Amino acid sequence: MVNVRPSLTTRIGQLELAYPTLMGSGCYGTGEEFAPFADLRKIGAIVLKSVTRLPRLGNPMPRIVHTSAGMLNAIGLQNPGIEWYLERELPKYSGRPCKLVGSVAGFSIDDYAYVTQRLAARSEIAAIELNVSCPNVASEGETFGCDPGLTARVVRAARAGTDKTLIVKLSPNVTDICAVAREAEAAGADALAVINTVRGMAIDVEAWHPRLANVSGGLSGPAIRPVAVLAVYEVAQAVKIPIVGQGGIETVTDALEFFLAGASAISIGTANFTDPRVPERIVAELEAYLARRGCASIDAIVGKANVGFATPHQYEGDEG
Amino acid sequence: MVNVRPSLTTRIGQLELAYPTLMGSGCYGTGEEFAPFADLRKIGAIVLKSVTRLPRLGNPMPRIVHTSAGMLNAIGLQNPGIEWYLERELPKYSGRPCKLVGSVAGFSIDDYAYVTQRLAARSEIAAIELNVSCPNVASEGETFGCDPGLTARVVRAARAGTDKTLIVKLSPNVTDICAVAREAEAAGADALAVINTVRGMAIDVEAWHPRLANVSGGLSGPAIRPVAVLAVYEVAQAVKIPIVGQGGIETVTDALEFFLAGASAISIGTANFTDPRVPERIVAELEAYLARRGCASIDAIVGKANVGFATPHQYEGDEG
Amino acid sequence: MATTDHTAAVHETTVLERHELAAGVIHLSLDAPQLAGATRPGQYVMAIPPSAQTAATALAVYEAEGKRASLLFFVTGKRTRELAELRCGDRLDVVGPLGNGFQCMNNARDVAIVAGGVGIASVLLCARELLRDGARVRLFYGARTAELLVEAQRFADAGCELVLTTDDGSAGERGFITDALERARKPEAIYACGPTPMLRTVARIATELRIPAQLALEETFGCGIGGCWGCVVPLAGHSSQAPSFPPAVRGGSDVVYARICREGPVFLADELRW
Amino acid sequence: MATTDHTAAVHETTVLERHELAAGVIHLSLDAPQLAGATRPGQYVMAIPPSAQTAATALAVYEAEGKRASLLFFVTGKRTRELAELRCGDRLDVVGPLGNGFQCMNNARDVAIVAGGVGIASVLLCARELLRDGARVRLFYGARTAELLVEAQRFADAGCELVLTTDDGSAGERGFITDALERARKPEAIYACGPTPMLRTVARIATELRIPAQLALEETFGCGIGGCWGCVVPLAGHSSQAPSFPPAVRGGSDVVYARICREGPVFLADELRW
Ligand SMILES: Cc1cc2nc3c(=O)[nH]c(=O)nc-3n(C[C@H](O)[C@H](O)[C@H](O)COP(=O)(O)OP(=O)(O)OC[C@H]3O[C@@H](n4cnc5c(N)ncnc54)[C@H](O)[C@@H]3O)c2cc1C
Ligand SMILES: Cc1cc2nc3c(=O)[nH]c(=O)nc-3n(C[C@H](O)[C@H](O)[C@H](O)COP(=O)(O)OP(=O)(O)OC[C@H]3O[C@@H](n4cnc5c(N)ncnc54)[C@H](O)[C@@H]3O)c2cc1C
Ligand SMILES: Cc1cc2nc3c(=O)[nH]c(=O)nc-3n(C[C@H](O)[C@H](O)[C@H](O)COP(=O)(O)O)c2cc1C
Ligand SMILES: Cc1cc2nc3c(=O)[nH]c(=O)nc-3n(C[C@H](O)[C@H](O)[C@H](O)COP(=O)(O)O)c2cc1C
Ligand code: FES
Ligand code: FES
Repeated sequence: MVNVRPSLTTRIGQLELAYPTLMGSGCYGTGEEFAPFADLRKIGAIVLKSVTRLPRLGNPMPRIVHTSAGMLNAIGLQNPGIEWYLERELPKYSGRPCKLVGSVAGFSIDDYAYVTQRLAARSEIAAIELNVSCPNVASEGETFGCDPGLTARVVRAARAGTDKTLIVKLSPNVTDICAVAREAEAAGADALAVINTVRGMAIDVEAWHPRLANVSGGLSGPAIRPVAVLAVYEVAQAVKIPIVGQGGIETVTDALEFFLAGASAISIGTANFTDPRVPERIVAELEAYLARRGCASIDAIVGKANVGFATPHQYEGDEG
Repeated sequence: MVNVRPSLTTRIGQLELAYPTLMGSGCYGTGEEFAPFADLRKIGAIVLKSVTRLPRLGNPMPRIVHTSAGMLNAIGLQNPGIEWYLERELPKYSGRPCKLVGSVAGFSIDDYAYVTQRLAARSEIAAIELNVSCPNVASEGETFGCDPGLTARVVRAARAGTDKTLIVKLSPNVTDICAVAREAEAAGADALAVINTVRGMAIDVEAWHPRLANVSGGLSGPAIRPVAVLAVYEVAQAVKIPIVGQGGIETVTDALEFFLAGASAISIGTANFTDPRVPERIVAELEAYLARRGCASIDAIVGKANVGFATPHQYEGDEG
Repeated sequence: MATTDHTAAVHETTVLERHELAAGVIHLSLDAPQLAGATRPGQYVMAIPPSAQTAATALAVYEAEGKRASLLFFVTGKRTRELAELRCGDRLDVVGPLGNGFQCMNNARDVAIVAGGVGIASVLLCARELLRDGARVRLFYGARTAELLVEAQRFADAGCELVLTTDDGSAGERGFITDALERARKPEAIYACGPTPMLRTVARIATELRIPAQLALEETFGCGIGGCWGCVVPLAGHSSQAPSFPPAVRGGSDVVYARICREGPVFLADELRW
Repeated sequence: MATTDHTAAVHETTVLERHELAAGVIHLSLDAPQLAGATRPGQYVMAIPPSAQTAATALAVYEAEGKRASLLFFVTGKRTRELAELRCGDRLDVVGPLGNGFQCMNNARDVAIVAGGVGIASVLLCARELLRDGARVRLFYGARTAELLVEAQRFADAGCELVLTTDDGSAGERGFITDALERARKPEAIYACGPTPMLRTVARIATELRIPAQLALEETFGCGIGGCWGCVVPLAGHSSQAPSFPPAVRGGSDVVYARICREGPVFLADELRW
């Protein structure tokens, strides 16, 4: 046992965080909405809602459907566009007691380059997350994140526009997430966010049509946690840069799965819709866990479950 | 309103089913295990556990982990191999009051061809399902189903060995499931089973190792339903052959989502572990639903929710 | 409408009473003095699922008096089913009061309140406040069938005149409540809550009658507090309730998507651009 | 062991009594006459989650007498938490009795029952049957801490001699129950249920003492009735309990994976090939 209080500080590239918890893009507004119910000082960073070059009204309603242990969303990247955002929104966010990460979405390489450069230039923004994996804007949005080569081009273009920490958010809707991860790393990403939502849909069985106006949406929440933990586990073996693990984290046990799989920090999205006290509770319980296990810091457990321990007994070949 | 009892019979290729419900491969044993608790006469067909050319002991324990609204399994295709199976197992199954579908797994094109031909030759077997999508046998098992070209080769090889109905079971763990579906259709598949389990894992946060001996496993149950419904919806637009929809079906509402998305039949797996009365309940409630909606048969609702109805209002281009 | 002040908080409440008013219609009274004290008509809470199940549920505060705040809800899915299983003495955490409620302080002396189904839960506080201010209040209340016309008596006791309809004619007039509204004497103002199709009709009627209408919208929420943009409705670009957002041009006029949970849930009918 | 007859069925039962024996340890008595009548020692049920939550939970039948069958369980996760919320009068459907139980009819006059933690739930019926047959029964019962040594008195009342241990020494001797077993007088036979590491030690002790041991295994189940092969344990290829399966050669001898739920859950220690 260590007697000093375990340290929860962590680093993602040059981004220094007092707590290893980020609030997921699109799930925590600007922070202000949650401030009456959650202590923003106990949060590592808020990843702001993704912003695009031009304004977007987003998808029509319904945008949200609740499913078993999860929810589908198809917001469609509603945002006022980068100019309005820089002029009228961002100034309001200064003075937040936690770091702010800007999130950039786009429909061309040039979009990503332009918006990243404009956003990263602002002092309110501590780091940039590239959302190359939004499943809710027809095919274009996710095309980038589903193609290793395109991902690399987006990352290089964005990298050219800033020295701030660049986090690339990966899509789980691919055959081989590690291939995309490796390209993003090689192209200059400082960190990876793993994973964005999983594509899904729900149908209204009385009205006989999809329940989301956008037909399909992104599945988040506890339902996708096993998918996300595996993605972190595999990506952590494929790259050397740090990982921000996310997908269905609701409790300290969930959070620990991600750290043990290889994430250096975690992101909490949908769980804030269940209970705004979740982030603070997880941080307190992480601290207690580390103390109980005699760990001086959160770093001490990162990736600690990431070894194959199975020795399968098979008749045929060596398949596990 | 129709006054006659709605018909639940359906056809999958040449396979005629009294009920549009199959019991998922690996989830319903040989049927005998469930017979004390479920009326097998009220079931369309049982898809038997996948069989391989050589015997397989399967993975070490633990093989199962329960997750939020789902479960992970990594059985590892435990089976006695085709020779033993044909000689000692299959004879026991004759006299089942429902159809039996044989499931074939393999590690080479030749495996699939050989086992399909041997199995399909047996009178107990009404149709063959090709499991090209088992996520629990290291990389080999799923490689076939994740590659459209390999899938086509497996299907052609199996097709050459039998005239019985050939169902190809697709993996959701791909970037583009429709590409695989189209290849399977072109190669001679009579129907598609959509979807097999989604890859995932869970970690023991006290012992610091994966909870499954095989590290990763296949996620099934309600958690994956939105993913499965979308896969059926998209595949139904890509191919003309019938689809057996599956993934998290537990209630009649769940089942209806799949029919409305475009499935001609459904398969029930994990829900049998929740309550063995589920298949009979779903059939009764399907009948009541069709009667209430004035439908003479289950065919009348297949694909009825499969139209885009969203007219998104965007600033940029035409992204949804 | 009435703008948010910052009394919203997470309240750890205890169930005082639970009544099943009809099959699947639950009335839960909570020991929640701070919530009861802070709530204004038309506001709601996000009820945190006792077993952490994905998302909290938006529910109107039905009554708020002394230490007691109550919820009235229909069991429609997993989350309301779970809330329906609460028993006296059980704990329920809620976030609230949330949203901008009805603006009841106007000068109309003859008002109509229109409630469809569970929309009834959002209008009791509003009715009481209007009556207290001396207005004559007619409640137009419609439901599918007689037994779902819950709590009508409570409104009558409070002093409302009742006009009831059911889809099947099992109580009140047969038909939609908006039909009854159209046939009735013209009110000076309307306050309404119910399913979106009903509210659209109310909006049309109000436009035709050239009277103001305040509509409390209900859609599936994500966060319920303005963080996710999952609950929008198009407003006229000039609306005083529009969020900071560059208006889009649609059908020749300016439109902005506002968050129902944050900018609403109560909107002026003539500023909606459905 | 004792082979399955086909009395297993789905039973719709009602909760008669509910007691929390210690924090997170629940004893539920069910009105389940047919189940109670059919159950033999070492059998279990699959308890269907009241709110359909993925998979039923395997629980030993703790008591079975008259119209009453009871369950004794620890709250370890979502499913047991849900079962713990049941109250008197609530309905609980269970499938059972399942599995091949203990074979108690042997001629041993001085037997040891070894229970670790919640393993205690699987051995009460066995103890009663052995006592009824005139055997002298010593219960070796270990738990983490004193308050988790639930129900010890009931075994004493039934006529067992008790040897208790706790990991922390808060009751009985400090240490593992298998240590106490090793120090004790040699029994003629052992019946055991508990965590796998404990059962492995019991198996080793039985081998060393050259006495028969029957072990009731508990692992995470899928279906619980033999349909999914999610719950296997390696058996000697020659075992009478081995399923129809071509044996694999491992470490020089034949091995077959048997299903704990179907071929077990009780296995002869010397046929296990862990
Ligand atoms: C501001 C506000 C205030 C509200 N106040 C109240 C109130 O006071 N009382 C009240 O009862 N409600 C109120 N509501 C509505 C309530 O929040 C919703 O009904 C909530 O979604 C219930 O959650 P649920 O999980 O029980 O149902 P959900 O699972 O979210 O289901 C909601 C609806 O979807 C339907 N559905 C589910 N699956 C399918 C399917 N596959 N096909 C077709 N339909 C399906 C259900 O039948 C149900 O009608 C309010 C909402 C808002 C926004
Ligand atoms: C034949 C048989 C008879 C049984 N009889 C009884 C009985 O009589 N009484 C009884 O109490 N039990 C009994 N069991 C055990 C019981 O079935 C299991 O404990 C069951 O899994 C409980 O389900 P759960 O959903 O509550 O817990 P689960 O969610 O299945 O969790 C099981 C275990 O996993 C742990 N866990 C969950 N998530 C994580 C994580 N992320 N990291 C690390 N650990 C984690 C939990 O802490 C818990 O210890 C029996 C089992 C069998 C096979
Ligand atoms: C309503 C909603 C809106 C989201 N919007 C965005 C977004 O704009 N950009 C982005 O990168 N991710 C977005 N996400 C994804 C989340 O940031 C997160 O990666 C994902 O939901 C998985 O985590 P969770 O299960 O904790 O929510 C959104 C998720 C939700 C639920
Ligand atoms: C324990 C278990 C074993 C399975 N074994 C097989 C198998 O051998 N072959 C196969 O094609 N699918 C197998 N599956 C997949 C199921 O047949 C089904 O496609 C999947 O679980 C999704 O449906 P569900 O959510 O209804 O279970 C298995 C699933 C489970 C849970
Ligand atoms: S529900 Fe999240 S913004 Fe309204
Ligand atoms: S749990 Fe399914 S075979 Fe034992």
